[in-house]
Order: sequence, then structure tokens, then C-alpha cells
Amino acid sequence: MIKKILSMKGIKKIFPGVVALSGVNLELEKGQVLGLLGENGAGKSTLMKILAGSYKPDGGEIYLAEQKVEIQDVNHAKELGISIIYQELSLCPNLTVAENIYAFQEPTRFGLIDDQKMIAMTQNLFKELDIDISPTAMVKDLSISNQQMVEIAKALSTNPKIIIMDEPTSALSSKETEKLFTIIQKYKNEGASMIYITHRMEEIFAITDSISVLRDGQYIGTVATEKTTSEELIKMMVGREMNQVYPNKDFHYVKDEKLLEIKNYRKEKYFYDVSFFVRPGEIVGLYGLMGSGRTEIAKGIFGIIKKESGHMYMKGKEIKVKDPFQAIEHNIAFVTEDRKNEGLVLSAGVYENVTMANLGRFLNKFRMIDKEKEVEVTSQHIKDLRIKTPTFYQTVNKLSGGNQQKIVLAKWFEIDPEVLILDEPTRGIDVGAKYEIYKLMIELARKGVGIIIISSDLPEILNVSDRLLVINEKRIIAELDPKQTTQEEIMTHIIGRGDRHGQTKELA
Amino acid sequence: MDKLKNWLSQKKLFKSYSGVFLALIGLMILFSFLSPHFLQTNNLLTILSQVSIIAILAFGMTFVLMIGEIDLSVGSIVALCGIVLGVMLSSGQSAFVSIVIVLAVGALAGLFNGMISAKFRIPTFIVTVAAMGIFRGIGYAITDARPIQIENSFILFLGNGKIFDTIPVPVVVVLVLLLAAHILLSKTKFGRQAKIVGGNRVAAEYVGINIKRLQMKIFMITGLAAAVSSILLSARLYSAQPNVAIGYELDAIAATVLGGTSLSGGYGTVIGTFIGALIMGVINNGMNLIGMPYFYQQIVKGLIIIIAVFIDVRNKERLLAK
Amino acid sequence: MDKLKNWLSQKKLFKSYSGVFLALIGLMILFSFLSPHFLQTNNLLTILSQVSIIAILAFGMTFVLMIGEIDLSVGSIVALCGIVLGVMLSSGQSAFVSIVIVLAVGALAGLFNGMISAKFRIPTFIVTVAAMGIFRGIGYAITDARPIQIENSFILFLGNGKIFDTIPVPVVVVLVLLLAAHILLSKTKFGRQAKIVGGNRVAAEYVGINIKRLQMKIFMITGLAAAVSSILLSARLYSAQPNVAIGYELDAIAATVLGGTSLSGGYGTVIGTFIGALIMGVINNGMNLIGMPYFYQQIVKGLIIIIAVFIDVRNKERLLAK
Amino acid sequence: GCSSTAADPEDDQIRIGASILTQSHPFYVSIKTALEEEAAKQNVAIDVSVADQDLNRQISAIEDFINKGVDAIIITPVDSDGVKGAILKAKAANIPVVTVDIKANDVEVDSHIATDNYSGGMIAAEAMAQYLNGQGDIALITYPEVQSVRDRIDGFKKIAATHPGLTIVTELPGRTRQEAKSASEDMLTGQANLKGIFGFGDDMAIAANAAITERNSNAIVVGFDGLEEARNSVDQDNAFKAVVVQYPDRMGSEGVINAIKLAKGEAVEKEIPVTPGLYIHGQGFVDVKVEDGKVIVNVQ
Ligand SMILES: Nc1ncnc2c1ncn2[C@@H]1O[C@H](COP(=O)(O)OP(=O)(O)OP(=O)(O)O)[C@@H](O)[C@H]1O
Ligand SMILES: Nc1ncnc2c1ncn2[C@@H]1O[C@H](COP(=O)(O)OP(=O)(O)OP(=O)(O)O)[C@@H](O)[C@H]1O
Ligand SMILES: [Mg+2]
Ligand SMILES: [Mg+2]
Repeated sequence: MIKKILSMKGIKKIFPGVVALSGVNLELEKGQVLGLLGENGAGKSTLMKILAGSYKPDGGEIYLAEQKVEIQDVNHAKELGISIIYQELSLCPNLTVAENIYAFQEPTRFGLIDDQKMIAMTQNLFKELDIDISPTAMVKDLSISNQQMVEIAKALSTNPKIIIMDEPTSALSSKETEKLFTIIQKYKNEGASMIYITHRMEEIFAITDSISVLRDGQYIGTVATEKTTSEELIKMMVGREMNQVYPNKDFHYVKDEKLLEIKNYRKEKYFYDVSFFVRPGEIVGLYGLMGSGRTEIAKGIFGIIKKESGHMYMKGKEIKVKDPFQAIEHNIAFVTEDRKNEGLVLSAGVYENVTMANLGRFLNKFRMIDKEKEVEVTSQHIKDLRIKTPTFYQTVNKLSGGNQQKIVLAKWFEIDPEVLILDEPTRGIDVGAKYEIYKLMIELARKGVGIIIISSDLPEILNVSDRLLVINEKRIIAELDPKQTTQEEIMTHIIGRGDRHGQTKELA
Repeated sequence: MDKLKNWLSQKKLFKSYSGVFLALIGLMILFSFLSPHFLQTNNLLTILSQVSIIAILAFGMTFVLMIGEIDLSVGSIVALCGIVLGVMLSSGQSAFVSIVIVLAVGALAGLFNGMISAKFRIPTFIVTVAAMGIFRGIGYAITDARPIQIENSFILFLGNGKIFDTIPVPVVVVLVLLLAAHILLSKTKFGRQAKIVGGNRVAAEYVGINIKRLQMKIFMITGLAAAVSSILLSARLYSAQPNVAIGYELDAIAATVLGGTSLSGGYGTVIGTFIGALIMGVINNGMNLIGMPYFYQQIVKGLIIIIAVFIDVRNKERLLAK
Repeated sequence: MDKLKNWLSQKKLFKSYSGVFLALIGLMILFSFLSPHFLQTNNLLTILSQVSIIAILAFGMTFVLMIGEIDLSVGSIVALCGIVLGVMLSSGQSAFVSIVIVLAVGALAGLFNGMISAKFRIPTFIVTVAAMGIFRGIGYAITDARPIQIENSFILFLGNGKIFDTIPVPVVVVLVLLLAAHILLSKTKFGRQAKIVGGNRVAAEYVGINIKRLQMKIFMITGLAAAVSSILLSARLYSAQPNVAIGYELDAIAATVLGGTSLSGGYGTVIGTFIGALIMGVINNGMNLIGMPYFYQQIVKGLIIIIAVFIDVRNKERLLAK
Repeated sequence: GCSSTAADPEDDQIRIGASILTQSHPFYVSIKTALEEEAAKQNVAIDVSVADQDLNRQISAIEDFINKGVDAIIITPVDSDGVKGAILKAKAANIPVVTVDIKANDVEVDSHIATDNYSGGMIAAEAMAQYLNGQGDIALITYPEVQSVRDRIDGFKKIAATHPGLTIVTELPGRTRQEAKSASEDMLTGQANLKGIFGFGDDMAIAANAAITERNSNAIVVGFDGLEEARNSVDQDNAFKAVVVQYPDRMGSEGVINAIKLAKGEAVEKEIPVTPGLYIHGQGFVDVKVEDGKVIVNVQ
């Protein structure tokens, strides 16, 4: 019986201007879940893409079940029993759920695709994984979290021996995360091995058996999960001590007045009766399950989803926000949750992405863009947020996921907002950088900025926000003090509300 | 008939082109009021055989647009294949051998486009705009720009003959190819791969699709479609000429886009394309029948195309809103 | 150190069109060996004034492609604007008034394209392919297809005059427009917004860019470019005709893509476009000088275009690999 | 039953369908105008369809005429060979066909009215030779895709070959005035001793004339078609010395007259050749004859 199902030795990978991996080792035992940790840009995804056959390594060796292999391409990797959930969503929006899951491995009959069988296979798979999504729904109509569940199902559909999960939970809420953990446990019991990448410490301890850490493309070490602490792991990752994950915010707000107030916002199917306010310097958290409507509310405030009725007030004066342009005019900033589709221009450089929401500020007296200034400002953000990029000209599609997310943040910090809406702002961001971002948020708050934060990361939202609004069924159902409340209390609110679901739905 | 309708309306797919279909029906009603000749069986069959050449090109184009690429050389491939047909026939080859060789030439021309663009990573727009000159130039060079008469009776039958003395052969050909292309695009793994590539290239790579190979195959399909078109066209013209089918690439693309295929890839149906081609054919025929002056034909045709797409866009939005 | 890095990466930007530039130089060396007349100052200036018309269209096209759209109607706008120029001049208007009106007509034609496509969400391919027929049809209808002679000496000077008895006026015009378009695209907020829209429409919308308005403005720019082209062209031909500039849209797009602009938007430079246009001009002129037979001209031109883009693609990859 | 092919019941007026090669050229605009004017004069209805130089479209238009049940069809073929199918279809429907300007090969039409392009080309060459005293390098602007142009060029070359001092040094494509102007400029750059340019159409001759004027070259130009703009240019003192003149208006009206006769079942002449004329600087129209492969003309 072979225990060591995979070992990677001295893996190297060089991109133009970047050494992504310089001799990394990795070992995986059968039936084990290996956590892979490292800061943004450490090389985790690159290493996994090499294993999955979508990159060719520039050096090093790979052994599967102690047999040396040269992984030719993704098909070869699949044949070898390696399956991967990529960090970035990689589904076809123009196909249905079932068509995506069985893409390139469709069942056929008489040479033609057997749709009925494919749908049945999807249904079986979903039943096994306890996923509730219609196999015939178009992927473009699904929420991100559902798309992520489809990705997970797709990776499992081939009955792989090694499953790689690159930040699978960054788009999931706690409920789906639990579901995923059940799935992982099940496959593990059936003898599959897994490599699990995340930036959430509590997940590492909940699910892994041992942990390997990368830093700056180098292999730092491997530890058994039972024998380590999050302090030790953080130290391995960032190379220094970090005694705090959440910085301390020593004030609730800077002024007891309503900076931004929403009254009775309503849009059929998207949100109902939304009324709340944020004070200068206050951080208001919105929490809810997947599909509860948090993102829609934020989009409604920002004028992306056009409200049918309701009012908005800024410092007591009514304002009209019909589109993002007007929102920005009123100094409202909105960090969207889907960085690739809604946030970044992947084909443009770092500096162009950072300055795009506030170009007016970068014009010289001839109304020309002042590139020096762009570069200067971008450099500052690169330093503040510790963005890892070879130059500020680098096109952002070449950056690691976490660093891309930081650029979206930089873009909105750049407009000097009075109200900052953050939808899953720390998705895919490493512990160290998260800390920096929380600190920046507190600094902004201290200057009087009102912050609304949406997060599916419960510990995060409980620690960061001053006031917590619970969202369910497109409505605000409760307001809680995050310092006093517990996860159980929040769930009671949501589930208590859940009893009346039937009625709400009939009304709608 | 009713059963067919029932079955059709159940199909979600059908709804995706019900907008263009509406536009087509609207146009037909309009022209049937404007000209008493329009709705005659004979005229309807004439329209079908008139559009057959563009429609077949557009079937091929649907595959190319599906993967987000473009082929501007199809008109020139038609010309080149026609010349080859003429040369083969006049050098005494049989119709069968000539057809096989013409199809091979079309596929090779397509392969040229597909290979150069895929292997050397050159945008297909550039490759096919260049190939446009190359293929037509070869056609001219072969015959010194002179037409070659086509006298082979089987070939002439393909372009001008009638089955049961009523149904023009090109109509049969176009319907058979419609079915084949529809199945290929929407029911086979090959068609699905095209859709995946057009929808998300990265995802396609990740699931292991060999995009380059697929691209080559797809350009071979447009080449083959052009070869078939060239046979029908040469027969229709009783001659092979290097200066035919100029600008047909734009007509074929317009028919395809009119039929709902997205220029940026991922969406499209062959049936929609056929309806798109029919709309163009009905406009041309209808305006000829009512004797509209030439200058106005161009203007009116442009406006009708815009309106047809507008109806389609609106219809799709209405369906989505439901 | 940081400064050096900064400077280097700026150079990298320059290098982004060094590949096409290389191809251009290669071609020029080739033709200077093949024809003793090629490198004469006079001939080089002739090439510049021959390409001026396509180059100006291609400048406008660069903006359209930048936002991921396409304009197939520019050739027809050139024809229509020329006719308007001819009609104005022969009805006794001054050159100044005529030019202003021609520019306005060009901008309006562009606005038509931009507005229809943006407001009704119709693909620009369809709108401009339709507009192609509409604008040219109007041109024909105005003059009944007859040419109008241009006799106004100022207008003729614009197309055929020389400054200091050596530099053709069109060359000056094209260089001034090159500078203006380059600044507009790469140095202004407007140009940057175009790049953002081309790169990611949703992200652009979310940072408050009014995409529809931008699209309308950009189509007005292509319309204006076409109007300027039409003035030079009419002067060059000493007449306004509705059948000029057929197919120029493809030449303009080819020059633009040859110059490195991406057809799917988000990337492109005006200088690259100019180099692309020059390559096409040098090919045409060089082959004429050596008297290459007509049929082979088309073939050779196609092959050269492919090779030029190939050099460019390879060069970019080589640079990246460093 | 909607498959009847009967003509419109409401009128017994004669209805003619005409398919014209193109409308983007003044020559064919003249033919079209002549067709329409003659039809109005004779009180018959006429539908003119434009093929835009697309043979397939021409055939479609003729099919549409047949479906509509016209009494006669006039065609200026896009291509001599390619129009055969359409003519056969018309014949099968018992509709008489008249061709104008360009012949149909390998199929019999009821009447054909045309300029003799080959002879026209010969006349142009002879005029060029006489202007140059039989000596010098000359260049041709061509459009080899079009049959009538090929005929002109062939005729030109035939006579040019009879003058040993004349050398055709280059042939470049110039399908539009713009292309012709670039081609002329490049001819003048590439051929230092160029003495003459033959343009196959008015547009080409006018473009060549402009290029020569701008370059102060002493080359001369001979053109073909001879519509008003070109004749005006020949009248002026410049390089454009002579133009072979066709008579599109005459061809148009003869076409309609024959079509009406055929529709009524009357007999017509099978061929009406229209010999082109020659219009030269300082003299206007001059006498010209083509006999035994020789051109008899005097331009001095
Ligand atoms: N295609 C590419 N071209 C150039 N550089 C790249 C490319 N892909 C990744 N890189 C660089 O390689 C380094 C490692 O990236 P990788 O995506 O592996 O990081 P990661 O550990 O997954 O980070 P994250 O936690 O942010 O996802 C980064 O510096 C990144 O900028
Ligand atoms: N593009 C879309 N088209 C149609 N429906 C959508 C689209 N995006 C989201 N929805 C629907 O809107 C609802 C809410 O979406 P979403 O899941 O983004 O809300 P959320 O509360 O922000 O949750 P999360 O942040 O966990 O994604 C879901 O029912 C989803 O199906
Ligand atoms: Mg990663
Ligand atoms: Mg959300």
C-alpha cells in the first residue's frame, strides 16, 4: 500500500519579470487533506496549475504514487486522476449547469450528446453532494456562490484521486462552506487525497491534516495540523510575528449623525423595505446567507440596480443616485464582489486600474492625463496594500488573485470616498494584508468615512463591524450589536424568519 | 402541423430566435400586400434557391463566429473553388471527381486560414482578409481572369434542376445542409466544444479542449461550405469565374448576426442563421418585385435590417423580463 | 533604480509596436533593392499622400476597435461626404462653408451609427453594415450616380498642393491628425475611458463612465475622420463620386489591426495604426513600381500582411520572454 | 391555389424588365436613363434592376422578372458566359431577351445591341500611336475582371503590336478613379520614359491626366467611354488628348424599341453593332473606320 500518493520536488516556474516558484517541494499522502498556505503571490496557484497540467514547470520533478510523471496537459492530468477547482471561476456563462459540469466529457448516444442522460447524471451528482441547483439553469443566471458550487461539483464529477481546491470558499457563505466540508470528509473517507488552499485560518484547522507553507515562491516547511497554532503558521507565511488578526477600533463613530441614510428602498424581486443609515466613522456590517440580497442592496444604493421607490439622504439632504456616475459624484465608493467581471480591466495595467474611477484628478493644466502623478499615486497604493507586482505597467491578468483584489480596493480608496461600500472586500486576501486593509478601514473611519461592509466570513464581520444588520429574503430582518451577539443568535434570526418563507414567497 | 407547433413552442431554443422569425413573417406579410406575385409558390421557391448560396456560407460562418473568430475569405474561396471546378470539368474529369476535388480545395483553403491563425497566433481577421486577396488572386492567375463555361449536365442540374419538376435542387441541398449543420452545432461534442471555446476560452483550455485543433477544423468547415456554395453558384452561372461572390462574406456574416449569433462568440444557432439569410433574401426579392429604384433599395434594405434586429433584441428582452 | 525600472517599462510600451515597425523597415529595404525609384524622396512622399486617405480612416477606426466595436460604413461616409462637398461647392458655397458642412455631415452619419447601436442595443456590425448601404444609397440618389467636378482651388490645394514645393498637403494633414489622434487616445481622459470600456464594459459602467455617450462620441470621431478623408479624396480625384472608397472599411480595419489594435477592444495605438497603413501603402506602391502583374499583386499583398503580423506577434512574445 | 403565374389582370400595358450591370458608373446611368426615357415615350412600363456587378444578383433579378411575368427582358450582362442560365430561364418562360452593351456567349438572344469594344480598343491604340509618331513607352490601366475591358485591352494590344516603336512597359490595375490615380503616379515614378497612358474608362483617363499634370510629365492620355466629363477634359489643353466614344443613350433606346417589337411578336434585327467614335483635342469628333483589322483615322 503506497502512502505517498504525490510528491513534487524542486518545482521552478519563471514568468517574465517574476520568479513565481524557485524550487518548491510538496508531499501528499493518500486519504489526507493537505493545507497550502502562503501570502498573496506566494505561488500557490501557480504550483497547483503545474500539477493540473495547465502550466509547464521550468524545473523539478513530479511523482505520482512514487512513479515519476511528466504532466503533458490538462487532459493528461485528468487521466492521472488529478482534478482542480481553479481560484478564478472558469465556467461558460452561455451553457447550462449540466452542460458545464460535463463539458468535454458529455455522454453520447449514436454519436450525439445525450441531454437526458447528462441531466440525470447531474441530478445524481447533486443529490450525492446535497446541492440544490437546477441542472438546466443557465450559468450566467446563477449567483456567484451557486456558480462556485457548480465548479465544485464539476471537479468531483470525474471521481478523481487527487482533488485540488484553490480557495473554494472565498465565494461561499458559512452554510455552503459547511456543506463543502461534509463533501470533503466524504471523499476523504473514500480514499481521495486533497490539497486545500485558503486564507481563512479557521478552515485550515477544521479540515486539514497537515499544512505546507510557501513564501515568495519558496518552500518554507510542512507541519502537522494538530501540532501547530495559527500564530506559528502566520509566522511561517509572513516571516514575522503577528499577534493580532483584527486591529482594534477604539471608537464606534466619530459623530452621532446620519451620514448616509436609505429609506424604504424597494425593487421588486431584488430588495424590499430597505431602511438603514451609517454614521461618520461607523462600520455597518451586512450579513446574510447566499442569495439573501446583500449584493442587490449594495447595487441598489450605488444606482446599478434601479430602485422603484425609496429615498436617499446624505448628511440630511435628499440626494438622487440613479447610476454609478451620480453615486461617485456624491463620494460613494463600491468595491464589488466579482473582481474579474465587475472590477478590473484585465487587459490594462496596474496604474490604469487604480486611477480609473477618479481620472479627473489626474489631469494636468492642459487637461492631459498626468502619468507621473498616476505612477506616483499607484506606487503609494502598492506600498500601502503591499501589492505584489513587478511594475505598475504589468497588466493585471498576470497578478495573483489576492493582488488583483487589492487593486480593486486601491481603485476605490483612490476616490477619497465619504461612504465606502465593501462587498466581500477580503475575498482571497492573505492574513497579513487583511490586517492592513482593516487598519486602512479604521483610518478612513477615523477621518469620518461611513463604511458598509458585506462579508460571508462570519468572524470577520463580527470583529470588524460596529453594528450588524441581518439580511434575509431581500429584507433587513434584524439589527444586532456584533460585540454582544453570537453565530447562534444570528442563525436563529435567519431561521426564525425562515419559518415564514412560504408566506413571503406567496406575497412576492 | 399543430403538433409541430406545439413541439416547437415548448423548445426554449425556438424562443431564442422567435424575434427574427417574427421579423421574417412581418416582412413576408408586408411584401404580400405590396406585390401579388410575392406569395406564389414559385416565387417562394425562387427565394429559397436565391438565398441558398449565402445561406450555406452563413452556416459555415455560424461555426466561426461561435468560437469568436471571423472569416472574411469565404467569398474568395467560392471564387477559387469555382475555378477549380471549371478547370477539372473542362479537362475532362467526371462530375464526381471534380466535386471531390473542389471540396478538398475548399477544405484546404479553410485549413490554411485555420492553421496560420492558430499556429502563429495571428488574428483571424488579418489572416482571412489577407487570404481574401490570396485565394482570389490564385483564381485569377489560373484562368487569366477569363470565365470557364460549365457544361457538365449533372453539375448544371445541381444548380438549376428541379425535383418532381417543382422543387429546385439548391433548395434541397440547403435544407439538407441546414439539418446537418444544426445537428453538428447543437447535438454533437464538436459543436459543444465550439460553444465552450466561444463562451470562455480559459475554461475551454482548463477542461482540456485543444483550441487550435478545433479552430482548424472549424475553418475547414467554412471552407467546405464555401466549396459547396461554389458548386451551386457555378452551375447557376453556367460558368466559373474568378470575380464572383465579391462581398459575400459580409452578407454571410450579416445573415448570421441577424439570426442571433453573437460576434463575440458563444451564442448562435444554425436555424437562426437560416432565418437571417431568408430575411435578406425576402428583402431583395420583394424590392425587385415591386420594382423599387436601385438607390432606394440600398437605403430600404439597410433600414429593414436595423428594424429586424431591433425587433429581435426587444423580443429577447421581453422574454427575459417574463 | 525605481526610475530606471520606470523608464524601461515605458520603453516597453514603445516596443509594443516595434514589431510592425520592423516589418515596415524590412519591406522598405526589400523594395529599395527591387526598384531604384523606391527610395527617392519624391516617391516616399507619394506613398505618404497615397496612404493618407486610408490612414485617416484608420485613425478613426482605432477608436472604434478600442471599445470593441466596428464601423463598416466609413467607406460609404467618405462617398456621401464627397458628394455633399461637390454639391455645396457647385452651388457656389465657399470652401470654408463647404468644409464645415461636410464635417457636420460626417459627424452626423457617425452619430447615426453610434446612436442607433447604443440606444437600441443593436450590434454595431449590423448597424454599420446597414448604414453602408444607406449612406451610399443617399449618395447615389443625390447625384444620380454622376460625378461632380471639383474646381475650387483651395480644396484642390488640400488634396494636391505642396508646401515649400515639396511636401504634399495631404501628408501634412495626415501627420497633424496623427498627432491629434495619438494625444486624444493616449493622453486624455476620453481616450483612457475608451480603453477601459474596451477592456471591461461592466467595470467601466461601475466607475461611472457613460458608455452610450462615449460610444456615440467615438462613432462621431470615425464619421469626422471619414469626412476629412472625403475632402482629400475628392480633391485628389478632382471630382466627387458616389462610387468611391468601396471596401475602404476593410483596408482601414486591416491597417488598424496590422498596427496592433485588438479587434476585441481594450488595446491599441494610433501610431501603430499609422505604421500599419504605411505597410499597406508601401506594398501597393512597391509592387506597382516593379510592375508586378495584377493577379500576383493580390497574392503577394496577402502573404506580406500575414508575414508582417507574424513578425509583430513573435516580437511581442520575445519581448515578454525577456 | 396561389401558384398561378398569370400577369397582372388590371393592365394590358407592355411591361419590360431590365437588369443593368451597375449604377455606380455614369455610362450605365446613361443607358438606364435612355431606357426609361424611351419607355416613357413608347408608353410601356419598365422596371430597372441593378446588379451591382454581381452576376448572381443579376440572375436573381431576372428570376424575379420571370416570376412577375414581364413581356420582355433587357440585360446588360455582368458577364457574357455567366448570364446564360438566366437567359435560358427566360426562354423557358417564353419571354424575349435583348442584350445591350455586352454579349451573351453560347446562348441565342433575340437581339443584341452593343459597342464593339475590341474595335474601340484598336481605335484607341491607333490614336495613341499617331500622337506619339509610333514611338515610345506606354502603360495601360486595366480591370481584367471585366469582359468588356478585356476586349478593349486586347484590341489595343493588337494595334499596338503593329507599331514596332511602341512598347507596353507596364499594365497596372486601376478599377476606380482613386486606384487609377495611385497607379498612374507609380507608373510615372517607375517608368522614366513614359510617353502615353491608355485608361480603359473615363475615370482612369481623368485620373492619369491629373497625375501627369501634377508631375509635369509630357506623357499623353487616351481614354475610353467619352462621356461629357471626359470630352470636356479633352477639349482643354492638357495631357488627355483623345477618347473613344460610346453611345449609351442610343443603345438604351434601341434596346427598348426592340424589346417592344419582340413583345408584340414582331421581327427585329439580331445584331445592331454600334461602332464607337473618336473625340480628339481641338477637333471634337473625327471620322474613324475599322476595316480588315486596321484602323483608318487621322488625328493630326
Ligand atoms: N501568467 C502570469 N504571467 C506573469 N506572472 C504571473 C502569471 N501568473 C502568476 N504570476 C505571478 O506569479 C506569482 C505567483 O502567483 P500565484 O497566482 O501563484 O500566487 P498565489 O499564491 O496563488 O496568490 P493568491 O493568494 O493571491 O492567489 C505572482 O507574483 C504573480 O504575479
Ligand atoms: N445575473 C443574475 N441574473 C439573475 N439573477 C441573479 C443574478 N445574479 C444574482 N441573481 C439572483 O439574485 C439573488 C441574490 O444573489 P446573490 O447570491 O449575489 O446575493 P447575496 O446576498 O449577495 O449573496 P452572496 O453575497 O452570498 O452572493 C439570487 O437568488 C440569485 O439567483
Ligand atoms: Mg492564487
Ligand atoms: Mg453577494
